[in-house]
Amino acid sequence: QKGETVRIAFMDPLSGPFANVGQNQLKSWQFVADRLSGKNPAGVKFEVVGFDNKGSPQETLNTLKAAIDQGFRYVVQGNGSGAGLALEDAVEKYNERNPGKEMVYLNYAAVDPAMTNEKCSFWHFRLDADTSMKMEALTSFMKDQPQIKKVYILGQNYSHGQQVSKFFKEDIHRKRPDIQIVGDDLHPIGQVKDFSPYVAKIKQSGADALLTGNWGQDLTLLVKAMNDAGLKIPMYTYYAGVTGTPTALAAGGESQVYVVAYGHANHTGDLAQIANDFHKKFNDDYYTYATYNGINLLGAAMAKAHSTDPVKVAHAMEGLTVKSFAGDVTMRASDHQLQQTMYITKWQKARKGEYSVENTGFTFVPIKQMDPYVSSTPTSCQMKRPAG
Amino acid sequence: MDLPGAVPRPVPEAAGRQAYYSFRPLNVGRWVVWSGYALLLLAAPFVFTSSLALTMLSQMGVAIIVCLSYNMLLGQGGMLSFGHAVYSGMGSFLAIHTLNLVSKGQLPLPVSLIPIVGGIASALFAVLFGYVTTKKAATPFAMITLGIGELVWASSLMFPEFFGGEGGISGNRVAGGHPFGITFGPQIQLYFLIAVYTFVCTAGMFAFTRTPLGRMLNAVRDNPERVEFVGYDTQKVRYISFIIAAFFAGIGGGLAALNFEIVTSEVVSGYRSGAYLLFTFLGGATFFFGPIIGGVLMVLAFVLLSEFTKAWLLYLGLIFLFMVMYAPGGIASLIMMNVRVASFGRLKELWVSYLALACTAVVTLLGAATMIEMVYHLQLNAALGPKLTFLGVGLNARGADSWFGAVFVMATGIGLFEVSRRHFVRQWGEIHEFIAREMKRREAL
Amino acid sequence: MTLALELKDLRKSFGRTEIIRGCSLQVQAGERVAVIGPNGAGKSTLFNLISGRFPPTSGQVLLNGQRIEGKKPFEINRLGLSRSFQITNIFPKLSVFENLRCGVLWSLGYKYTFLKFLADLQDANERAEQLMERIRLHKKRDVLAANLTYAEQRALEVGITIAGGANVILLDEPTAGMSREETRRFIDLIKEVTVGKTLLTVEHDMGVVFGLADKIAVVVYGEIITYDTPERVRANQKVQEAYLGSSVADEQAGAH
Amino acid sequence: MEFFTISLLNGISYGLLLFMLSSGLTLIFSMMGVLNFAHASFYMLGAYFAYSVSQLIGFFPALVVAPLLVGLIGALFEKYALRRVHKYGHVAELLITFGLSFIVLEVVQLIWGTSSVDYRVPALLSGPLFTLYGTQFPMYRGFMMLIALLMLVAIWLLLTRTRIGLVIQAALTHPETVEALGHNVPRVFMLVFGGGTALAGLAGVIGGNAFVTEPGMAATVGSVIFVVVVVGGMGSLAGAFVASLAIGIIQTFGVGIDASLAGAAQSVGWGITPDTFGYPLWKLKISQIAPIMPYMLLVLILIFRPKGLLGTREG
Amino acid sequence: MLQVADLHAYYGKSHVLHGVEFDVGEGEIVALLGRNGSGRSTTAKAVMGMVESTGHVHWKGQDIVGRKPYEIAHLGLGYVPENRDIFPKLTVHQNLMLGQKSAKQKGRWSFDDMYAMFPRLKERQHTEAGVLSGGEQQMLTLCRTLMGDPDLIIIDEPTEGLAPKIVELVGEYLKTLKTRGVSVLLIEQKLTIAMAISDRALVMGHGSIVFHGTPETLRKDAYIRKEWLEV
Ligand SMILES: Nc1ncnc2c1ncn2[C@@H]1O[C@H](COP(=O)(O)OP(=O)(O)OP(=O)(O)O)[C@@H](O)[C@H]1O
Ligand SMILES: Nc1ncnc2c1ncn2[C@@H]1O[C@H](COP(=O)(O)OP(=O)(O)OP(=O)(O)O)[C@@H](O)[C@H]1O
Ligand SMILES: CC(C)C[C@H](N)C(=O)O
Ligand SMILES: [Mg+2]
Ligand SMILES: [Mg+2]
Repeated sequence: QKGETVRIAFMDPLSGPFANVGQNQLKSWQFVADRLSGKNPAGVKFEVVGFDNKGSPQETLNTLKAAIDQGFRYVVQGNGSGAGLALEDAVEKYNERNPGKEMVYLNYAAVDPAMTNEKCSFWHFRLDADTSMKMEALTSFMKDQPQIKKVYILGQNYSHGQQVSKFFKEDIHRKRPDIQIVGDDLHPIGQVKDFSPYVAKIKQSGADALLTGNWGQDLTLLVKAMNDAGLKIPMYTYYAGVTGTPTALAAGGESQVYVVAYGHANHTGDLAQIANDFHKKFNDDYYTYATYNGINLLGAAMAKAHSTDPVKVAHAMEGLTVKSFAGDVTMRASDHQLQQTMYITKWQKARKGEYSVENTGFTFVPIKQMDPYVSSTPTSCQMKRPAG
Repeated sequence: MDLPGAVPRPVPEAAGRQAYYSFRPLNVGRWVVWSGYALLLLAAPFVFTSSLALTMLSQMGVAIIVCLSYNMLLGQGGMLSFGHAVYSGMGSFLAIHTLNLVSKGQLPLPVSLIPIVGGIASALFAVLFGYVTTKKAATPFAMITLGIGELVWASSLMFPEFFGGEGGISGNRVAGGHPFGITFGPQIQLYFLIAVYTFVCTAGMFAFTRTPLGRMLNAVRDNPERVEFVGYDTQKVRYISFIIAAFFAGIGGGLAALNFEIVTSEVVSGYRSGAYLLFTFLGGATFFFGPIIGGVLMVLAFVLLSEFTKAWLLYLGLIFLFMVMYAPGGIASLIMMNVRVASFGRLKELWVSYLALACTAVVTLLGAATMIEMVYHLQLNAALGPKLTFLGVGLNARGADSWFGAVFVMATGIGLFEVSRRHFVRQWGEIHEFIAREMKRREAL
Repeated sequence: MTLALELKDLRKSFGRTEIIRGCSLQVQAGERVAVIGPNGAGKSTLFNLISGRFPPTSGQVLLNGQRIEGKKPFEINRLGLSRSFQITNIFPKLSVFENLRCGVLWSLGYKYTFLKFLADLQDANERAEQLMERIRLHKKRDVLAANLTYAEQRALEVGITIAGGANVILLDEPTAGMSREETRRFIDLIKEVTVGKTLLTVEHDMGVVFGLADKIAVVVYGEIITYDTPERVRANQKVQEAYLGSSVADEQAGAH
Repeated sequence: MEFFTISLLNGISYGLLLFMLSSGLTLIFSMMGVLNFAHASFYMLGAYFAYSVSQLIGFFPALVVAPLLVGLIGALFEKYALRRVHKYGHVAELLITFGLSFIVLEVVQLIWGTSSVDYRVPALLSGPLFTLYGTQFPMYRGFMMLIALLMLVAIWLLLTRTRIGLVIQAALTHPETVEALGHNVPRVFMLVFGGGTALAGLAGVIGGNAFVTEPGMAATVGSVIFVVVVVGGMGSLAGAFVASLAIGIIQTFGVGIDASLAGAAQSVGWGITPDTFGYPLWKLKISQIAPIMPYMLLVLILIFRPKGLLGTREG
Repeated sequence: MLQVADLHAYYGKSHVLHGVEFDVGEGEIVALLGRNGSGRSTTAKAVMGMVESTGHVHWKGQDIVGRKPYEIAHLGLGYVPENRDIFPKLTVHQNLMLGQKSAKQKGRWSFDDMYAMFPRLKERQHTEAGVLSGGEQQMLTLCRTLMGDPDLIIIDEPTEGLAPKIVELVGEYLKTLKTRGVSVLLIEQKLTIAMAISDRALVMGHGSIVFHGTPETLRKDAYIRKEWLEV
């Protein structure tokens, strides 16, 4: 086991519209794998190889077959729940039909709660926090903001946006029943060029806070439109940190944007070192901190299992606790969802010594840190474990 | 195989004329071609055995069916659709829902028949949408398909209840009874199911070109106005053909659903529709078998080319550009031109030229590709150092020698290619003059 | 004798201009009628109205006693009226044989079927084959229509028109662009293939007109100013003024 | 009233933006009959060029230089590629522009990277133009509207004061005859295509910083601009203008309407519950589908008035 | 004015003209006769630079072989194509406008002259040319070319599809062109009119000139007529 090389197949878009994110994340995995090779408890080396799934669920199944042919037993994926769900389902079926050749799937960013609830699988482990957990964290923060009285929800009309709206309403009703929901709008994803009508509507509703699960252009255009119209209310978001978005946000000027995430741009210690070296090497930001937890988790599990065999490692990962960049994290056995610290960060001009995100001169500063239990949500998963 | 739109054949002997238009199932040429096709479908999985190859072969079968069905519209009916994925995709969704009913034991239907359900479902959608779509031809037709395509795609994300949201709908094809121990679990079993469907559908669509409606569809493409004056309602011709095309597309979609066991909204996307259009054209819309080539290429391009190089979209774009400019009839037309030369017994003179053309083209491509790869490397992986390997050769993307080498290789390639091209053009022209003379001579007989 | 075609005060305006100003005409079954008149008089328009290409503004068209005005071209065709076009209008990418077969199919009842092979339709194939011989294109059976010479395309145009077996045939300048000699042969061909049918034809070649027609209708400015036998039309003063002019026409007419 | 005024303003300015995006397409489509699928790619190129050029010599020079560069590329593309496939018909022309859009996308990513670039509105034009009921109307938006109107005037002059339009239309059917009458047809085609793409480039210069300059920007405007051209009526500049405004206004007001079929049914006494068949469809609010209303409009227009709003011909 | 010598023309590989030789003087009407397919239209196209050709075409002293059609047109040659290539989507008036080489050009002919010649065209001024009757289209092409103010006009079968009376009118009109100093190369099928108005006649057969003389000599030359004109 010591000195063995564990090969990991990375499957995310490396070409096409989401290539920027995928390329960055591939580099993040490779960088961290390189760094922690040999230096993990199991003493194994890690090698991460990229497969281009073009963001498409069907192509993901092709790349999975390609990876299987090339002898990979571990796959990581995160960019998009569509591909993630397809992969989870395919790995499950493949393992069932091909005993002895099992694959393990580490999910570092696909956040559809279904993956650890009704569609959960023994072979799937999520390193990110799902939409419902982030919402728990976000609402826990918002409930302590007395100035928030009227919230407007705007989202992309697909599962993620619909879930954000649903979870917010449930959680906030529980935590701050006095908060009024003055608007709950969904728009088709990627179709809106001009958000000013929405801004006008938000303004008319008298909202004092905006909640959105939007990402990519749908987020940056929304922020721009709000700036343009001079509507200065805080925005609570999920995905302001994804590659490209900070640059676009910065181009639009200062705005009140809050992000919920399991990490932020200004960590100290090992992770800060990684981020700095990464930036030096690639002139790009390291923001997929889950890669760090992922490699650590694998290393620890392999040490515990005394093997790199996916079945044994999967069993070993269940309930395993490792040290992360922000305290301990635990892979919950019941649904394979990592329990970890959550942060609320705010987008603002970087002061001296703070990390300038995408060289924009802006940064995400943590304004609230929450222990893992805060964001923990129950699961409906009925895990079917193979004997072993 | 005598295909619609093929080069005019010489007039047959007077004695043979009577038999000429009567159906001859034992027409030797046709028999050979069709059995070759069947054999190819059968033998493929024994040649390419990896699991990736198997799933690719399966996808090729599906792509062949869908591209052929698309060509019923484009090639045979002159209807440029930007929304064909709506029909293959709807077939997929209905098929996967049906599969899930079968899994739950609520529907006693053998899994092997589910693609037909997909086909029927698509046809029903076409009855609905097609009615408005086929009211018009030409550009208005194209634009309506674009609009409907966008609408369906947008809805596919909005209605998770039917389309399954981001995760789509998944199913398990190991369901229902298992006659003869066929579970369709192993990919190879499914492949053979797809192969059978592919063969039958190809035959079916070919047969369609030989029916009165199929012929009137060609006539509508060529001159819709005149069609009205020989007693046909052009709208109806388009409408019925549209439904039939959707039926086959739906079968393809149903097979895809069985193959992937998951259907997500991407199957109805405009991007998909665009791919069908591009590859049908690339394969060759003017010949019946063109889309078969197109379907195979489509899977190769999406699955293999992208693994081979990050620049695949650039290559794809360039290939299209050059194909449209220099071979607008697609690959099929290139093949048929050579078949024509061969039928006059002059093909063998050309092989030296072809070899020269191929070699010099490869050299040119090598040079160009090396440069493209170096540029991509600089852009994407500069941080990993300027070194890269391309086709086993170590290159330095910042080194003058690598660039010089690449430019040199490409320039040499271009030069030699031009020389052999000129030679070839002369030869080709000469042969065609010969063929023209020969045809005149035979006609005069 | 029965009336094959009857027009009752037919009118057509495009925008504000009235192009056809009340035409009435009665054509007996089996008659050959030539329609002549100055350029832009409305001859082609009249054909367009009869064949359903445009709906008339007012008036009636009766085919074998049945009113057909305002019907779609394919409906009129199915009732037994077929036409050719002044500007060649064929299926360029289909072979000669296929062009003719397209003309034959509906009348033999094959309609929109996709459950039968064309090759098995003995009757349709034989009909198309015979027709091809009659219009003397059998040597070009499998040549694409686009590759035919002009005269051959004109012949095909007429071939498609008569293929469906319609008994009222409208030909719009069938010989336009042909040489004298070709014209002569072509007229013989038309006579031959339309035996027993009702024929309306537009022509400028007076030789053709006087050689072919049983009756002549002269259209001037959207009105039928005379409808009579060739001899009497030729003698008609008004026709000479409006249309024939002086010497040229006589000479042309005499050329045959 | 307040909401109405602001929405109307938003609708008009969005409509003008749409017109800016599609004016070049209208020009090319109406004159040459080419469905230029790479139009949005030229728009993207305009934005990227403007980004680079404005870093060197400032925004306002870039406003001139970038469209010219884009127009040059367009003209070269016409000369060396599009012209060759003209004889194969519209499908081939369309496909070659399709191919081009792939190439442009990749090349843009090669040169400027896969992320968005920091292309900002110049300081001179940022900030509000005026404030209405407490809502600011940004100066840059005003600038955008102005440019759109200038484009309209420019094309209109081109079409009415020159015979380029006539030459092109005539050349579509009988290019040789037009040449024999003494017109340099190839050059006119090149000018029109170059001009159309330059307009796309100009839209890119303006749109690039108003929105986001990133490789995905072409895809996001890709098909809606076709809607404008078709709804307006193929070949009609005025139609495209009217269609842009109509779409802008409809869409903007659509966002403000929260009515749904379920609500309508309720008001006539039908109870729609989550168990009703097709509930997701019933509960869909107009505001949710506002951004895809252009496509509905497209389909409806083509069915009921295939000539488009002000068009004179079908196809 | 126009001198053609040893002119060869090709459609791709097929060689259609084999050394055509003739000339047209100032203010002359020359008829080019011949059977279908003899190469008359091709000769016209070759002069206009519309087909691939070699040899010599001298126009006002310049050799114009290999020039582009629009350059040749600018030198003062006008061409009326045989198959009524009117621009169907443009109005009658717009069609005429395109005949002018530039918007400002002032020539011998004005729109009014044209409308006076064929009043039908004036009536239909603002109609799309595509819906004109066949004969009206023929008139339009003739006028369109005249608008370009050519010094020599090559007319390919102008009387095709025209009513007999109009045919006569066209003949008259060609004669008045001549009086205004315009030369005419008239390609015709109908001997009568060609013979009536032309100064000289050429007969073409299989891609070369087989007869050259006055209409009278041609009328008398039964052999040429039988061999090359009638069938
Ligand atoms: N769709 C239309 N819109 C407007 N005017 C039209 C239309 N169709 C025909 N016309 C006009 O109607 C008149 C008659 O045209 P028509 O084609 O019937 O003449 P014709 O008698 O066939 O002449 P020719 O012998 O020259 O072919 C012409 O002046 C023509 O311009
Ligand atoms: N585009 C073409 N491609 C190939 N061959 C052609 C083409 N146009 C004409 N030809 C051939 O060139 C020869 C001369 O044709 P041309 O048109 O010059 O004859 P013409 O004397 O004008 O006869 P017509 O009475 O038919 O107008 C003919 O044999 C014809 O088949
Ligand atoms: C691109 C990412 C921001 C997408 C996100 N991970 C999702 O699940 O939707
Ligand atoms: Mg007519
Ligand atoms: Mg000719």
